Amino acid sequence: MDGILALAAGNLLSPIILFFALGLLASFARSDLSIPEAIAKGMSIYLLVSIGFKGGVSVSDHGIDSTLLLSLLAGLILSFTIPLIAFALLRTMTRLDVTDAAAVAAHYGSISIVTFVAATSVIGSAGLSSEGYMVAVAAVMEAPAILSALWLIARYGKTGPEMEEGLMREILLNGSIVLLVGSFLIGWITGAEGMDKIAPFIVAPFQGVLCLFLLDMGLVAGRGLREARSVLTPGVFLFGVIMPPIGASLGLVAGLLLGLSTGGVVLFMTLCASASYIAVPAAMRVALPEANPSVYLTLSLGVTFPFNLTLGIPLYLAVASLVTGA
Amino acid sequence: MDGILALAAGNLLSPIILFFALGLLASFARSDLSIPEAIAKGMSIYLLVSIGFKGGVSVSDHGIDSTLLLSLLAGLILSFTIPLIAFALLRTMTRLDVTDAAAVAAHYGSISIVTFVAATSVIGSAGLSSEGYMVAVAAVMEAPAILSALWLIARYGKTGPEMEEGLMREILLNGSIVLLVGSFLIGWITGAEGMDKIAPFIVAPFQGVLCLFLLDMGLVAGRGLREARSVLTPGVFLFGVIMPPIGASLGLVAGLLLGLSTGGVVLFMTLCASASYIAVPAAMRVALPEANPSVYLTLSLGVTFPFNLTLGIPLYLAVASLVTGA
Amino acid sequence: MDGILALAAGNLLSPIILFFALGLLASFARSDLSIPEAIAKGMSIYLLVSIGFKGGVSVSDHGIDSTLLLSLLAGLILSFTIPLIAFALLRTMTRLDVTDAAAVAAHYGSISIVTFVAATSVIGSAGLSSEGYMVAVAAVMEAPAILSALWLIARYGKTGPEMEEGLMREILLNGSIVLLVGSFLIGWITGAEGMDKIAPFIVAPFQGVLCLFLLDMGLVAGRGLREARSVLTPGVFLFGVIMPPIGASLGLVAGLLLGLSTGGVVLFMTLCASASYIAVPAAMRVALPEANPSVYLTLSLGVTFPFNLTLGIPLYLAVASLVTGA
Amino acid sequence: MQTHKAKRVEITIEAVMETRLTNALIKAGVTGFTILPVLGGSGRSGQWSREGQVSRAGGMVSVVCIIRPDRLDGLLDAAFAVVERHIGVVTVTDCEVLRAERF
Amino acid sequence: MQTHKAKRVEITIEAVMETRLTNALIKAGVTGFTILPVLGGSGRSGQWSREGQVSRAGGMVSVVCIIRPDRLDGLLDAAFAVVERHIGVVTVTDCEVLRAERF
Amino acid sequence: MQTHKAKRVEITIEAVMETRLTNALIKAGVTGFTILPVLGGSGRSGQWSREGQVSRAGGMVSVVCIIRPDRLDGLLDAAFAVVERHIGVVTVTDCEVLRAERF
Ligand SMILES: Nc1ncnc2c1ncn2[C@@H]1O[C@H](COP(=O)(O)O)[C@@H](O)[C@H]1O
Ligand SMILES: Nc1ncnc2c1ncn2[C@@H]1O[C@H](COP(=O)(O)O)[C@@H](O)[C@H]1O
Ligand SMILES: Nc1ncnc2c1ncn2[C@@H]1O[C@H](COP(=O)(O)O)[C@@H](O)[C@H]1O
Ligand code: NA
Ligand code: NA
Ligand code: NA
Repeated sequence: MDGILALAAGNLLSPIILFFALGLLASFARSDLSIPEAIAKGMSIYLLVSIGFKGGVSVSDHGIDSTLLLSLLAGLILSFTIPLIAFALLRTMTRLDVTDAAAVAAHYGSISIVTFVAATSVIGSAGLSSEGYMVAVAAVMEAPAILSALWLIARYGKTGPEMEEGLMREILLNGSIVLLVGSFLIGWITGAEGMDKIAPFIVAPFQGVLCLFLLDMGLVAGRGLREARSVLTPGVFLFGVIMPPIGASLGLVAGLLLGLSTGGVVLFMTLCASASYIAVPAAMRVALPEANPSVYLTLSLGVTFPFNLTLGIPLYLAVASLVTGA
Repeated sequence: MDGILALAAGNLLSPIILFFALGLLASFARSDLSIPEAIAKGMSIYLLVSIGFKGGVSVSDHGIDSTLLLSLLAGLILSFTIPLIAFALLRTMTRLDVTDAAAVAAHYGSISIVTFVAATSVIGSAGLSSEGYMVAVAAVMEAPAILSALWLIARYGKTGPEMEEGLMREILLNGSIVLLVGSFLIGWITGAEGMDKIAPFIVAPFQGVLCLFLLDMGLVAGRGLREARSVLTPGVFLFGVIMPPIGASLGLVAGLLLGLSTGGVVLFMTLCASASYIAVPAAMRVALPEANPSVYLTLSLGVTFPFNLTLGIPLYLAVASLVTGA
Repeated sequence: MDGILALAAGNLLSPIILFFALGLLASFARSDLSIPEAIAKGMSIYLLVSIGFKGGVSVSDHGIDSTLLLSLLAGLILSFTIPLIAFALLRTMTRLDVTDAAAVAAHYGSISIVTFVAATSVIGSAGLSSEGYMVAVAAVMEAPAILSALWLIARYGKTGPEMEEGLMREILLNGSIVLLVGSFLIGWITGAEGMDKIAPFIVAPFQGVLCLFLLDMGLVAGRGLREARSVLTPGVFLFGVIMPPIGASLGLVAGLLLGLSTGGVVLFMTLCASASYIAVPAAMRVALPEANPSVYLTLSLGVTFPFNLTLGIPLYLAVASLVTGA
Repeated sequence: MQTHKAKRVEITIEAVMETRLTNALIKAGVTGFTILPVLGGSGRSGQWSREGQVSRAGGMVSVVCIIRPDRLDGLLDAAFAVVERHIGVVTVTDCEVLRAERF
Repeated sequence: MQTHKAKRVEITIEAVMETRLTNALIKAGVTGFTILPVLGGSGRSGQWSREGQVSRAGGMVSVVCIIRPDRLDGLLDAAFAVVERHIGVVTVTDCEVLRAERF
Repeated sequence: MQTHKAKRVEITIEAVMETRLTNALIKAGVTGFTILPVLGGSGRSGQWSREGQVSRAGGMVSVVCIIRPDRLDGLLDAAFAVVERHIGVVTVTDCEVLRAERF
């Protein structure tokens, strides 16, 4: 337990978290500091390629676990299910209408890849490793939640969602899924030999790029919080910190049933606990234009993301260690 | 021969090619994946500086070969000549008019620096090295082909090309030539000592950046192919895969006459086989605005570039090895 | 002395300087070479984070020197004072009016972080080290000079400066100060452990990125010189090369009084000798819109920056070594 | 120099809707448009900026169509069908063009 | 399709003044504007370009407001107070808008 | 607020022709213009986008000139000479400007 507390404290003082805090503070203080959009996108592409590729290489090293397919299935089911829980909770805890509640719910069924990366970092520091294919699980969990949200609207809403032909393909083929899955496959195919060639680019600078990316996320989250304070009613805020542990519990159960390693369980918990802020918001703007973006973006990026980054991940690690006896 | 086949297969499954394929597929599937223009340009600058600098350092290490000047001269002559062959072939094989045929021809006399880099990679994997000044040969071959195209138009076309004063300076001083030559000279001047300082930036991440750049080229090539399918008549397509080996044969003869190393011969073949997609298209838009850009861009980036990347380079390596007995 | 001359010569042929020269030449020759704005900004962010972080780690390694606070104070005072000297000189040597003279003066009281980095590089090559907190001194010296300039206008000018409420906060919280100070603190907090994690990003590629950044500065400086030749009267130009040694002398005295290491003295001299080209120009556009930007930008970026880079820094190193007997 | 009357339609719309809008325009027979980037803005749904953003949500583009006056109504109908449920601004300005045969 | 008369005001101003201008507009009751990036330009104070720049000095943005004709004067007064001592260009064009209730 | 009649000329032209156009404008006595970036577009020569591009070919920019009405013809002649053989669009709109002495 002491080790865990030390880890949690160490986590809070890691460069990653401190750069996020710097961005948040700079934004609150209305500094003109900003990262160009192209650079932010470039870093995001780099991070996706890097973790996809590393996951693929790891699978190529260790072979496919018999649980790979089951894990993908579990991820799929959880991504479909979590929005339903989130929706029920939101309708109880907050005054959000059906549209806003469904839109928020979609975000929590989907995942945040940066939170996933931060968790990988933390379990690494704790000397644990994890199944390489968790990256594929992450990819699989990106989109289904969107469908659940649309179903919720169709079921409980007044006006239906805008279900045009193109939308489903657009969701499944959005840039982050393609990059993650594509790099995963390339890593799998090229294996250790491919890794040797590009490790100085893909592995070595990773933590540093992550710091800059989190600086940017802090800046963007801070701007969002500053401008959307009004939507953060106590109920909404509370949801943002209660939902992650709920999701994590589901991930814990799934991870244990699947027999994942302790590290793998932590990652599964983190995936379930995290909320999307890239793919789902874009899908919501197309399918649910009436939903208020400041609500879901502020919750996801301004509340749940920092919660997971600072308290959530160490908590999930502590619980998973306790339960698996690692 | 077996070794060559294995190399060709290995080449097809290298990260570089797979990332290009990923871009192509993503684009065909109409994914919204895209690389910001600024990032693509930044990577292109990085690659040019890196290969220029490495070439210069290599020349500073090994001293100037007596064949340096002769190689430059050979490059110059080939860049002037190849468009004439390409033009004749195009007028025979396709229905392109004089303007379009001349514009396409200019691209094949010039070079693609990324194809050159990929070839460097392949000969490296085969345990061969090459003359550092091949980078300078590449730079020398960028522009002359443009003049040949303009001469073809003036000779065979109805309306002349737009030969304003500024154009020639603009072509010779275009960004990629300046970067390539400038970095080459800086590498030459600063030598091994300069290399020590910047190797972690210039050398280590090179292959990784190249992967991302090829992802981008796949995306752009795919978009081009999708939108310009109609211009790709069988004749035009055939030209795109027949012209590279023809160019490569000329490069082979030149390389042998010059007495280059096997690796050097492969690079010379690759330069002659490759087609420009940066400098020449821009020059064509100025000087031959009537030429249809989808024809030359689709051919160069959508047909010849992937051909060289996948089949061409291993073929040139096989032939050069056979002939030089390496 | 011989060693110093060799160092100066070596400095002139270092990749950094040569890339700056390449940019300058490309720009004079009107090449279309350019670095996208987003990439230039990205590199600038990278450099600021890197030097801030390294400074912080160094302070965490060596503990706080008792002279830290005194050095900050000295920096503050010098940044306030130098503009007054610069202003007097400008009014004597040139025909600039009060507004232009005050605006230029502000630039010389502030600092150029890239000049600082180049000096760090040079003292490193000379086998010297320096106090890590010099980065904090640099941050402290960014803004005060702006206030001095506004005071000069209020005192000697016809129309007062535009002193709105927001301006002071904007100046103190401008992006480069926030990044520099923030990364310094993060480096301090996370220390060697944090450094281990991100060194492959923060340290290894630093010199290479610096080369590209100087290429960009050469391009921008060259464009400025080309377009603003007319403002560079002999008096103005002379000021641009005389003011740096004057500032450096003040820095020398301060550094000696503070008892800094030889390397630290060189850095202090460089800070005093260098002129801002990022934060101060922006502040001047807000507060002194009547001042002619081509005067201060051309002087700072086109004259003083290259002077310090090529001759100034080796000179300051020679003098500091002589005086401290290193 | 000979100029001809035309309409300049400018549609500022969310980036995620760009392809939907341009597809609708093409379907409605619009043969030319130009897409301008937008850095930020403000409206009833608050202030926004592209700085540091990685998601395509929360960004807009501006689609400019120059069109013969008699084709305006078709264009507006097509555009409106896409914009209807979404935030965005549609303006129409009178203008003159060179080379009318192009429109 | 039903359109309504409005004014399109375009203010090209230095990037460092952007927030000051938009704050002044908001204060003057302007409820919507869109900010377009500007690559470069030329004027009495010379030619400039954003290429390779890292400072916010020496760059401009274009702020576009669509506004009901009766609110134009308030907007222009507010804008002019900010622009007055600074370089920049203010133009006003007549236009028609869809969905007038938005303005 | 006192405004003055002016013309707003917007020339959308290939990026490779930008300097040629602005040089021609300056030669024709045009003293001010602003260059806007363009992300993509569509016309008779097909659809294009700047995304991921590294070549300057296949990209456009938009050059905006505000000009006194009596100088319009000179500007259009100069612009047309450059645009003539190239793809691109030239539009002219009536507008009002503040600070007429600047034009
Ligand atoms: N009156 C206006 N003038 C210019 N742009 C506007 C105006 N109203 C809205 N916009 C743009 O349209 C976006 C969405 O507007 P809204 O739906 O009012 O939030 C804003 O963020 C602006 O970019
Ligand atoms: N007549 C004009 N038309 C369009 N833009 C202009 C005009 N005059 C000035 N500008 C823009 O405003 C900036 C500053 O103008 P100036 O104050 O004349 O130097 C220029 O760099 C252009 O971007
Ligand atoms: N009617 C139009 N409205 C707006 N932009 C246009 C129009 N026609 C052409 N353009 C722009 O000009 C470019 C070249 O047009 P074109 O020569 O018709 O291929 C297009 O890609 C668009 O960016
Ligand atoms: Na989740
Ligand atoms: Na060739
Ligand atoms: Na100084």
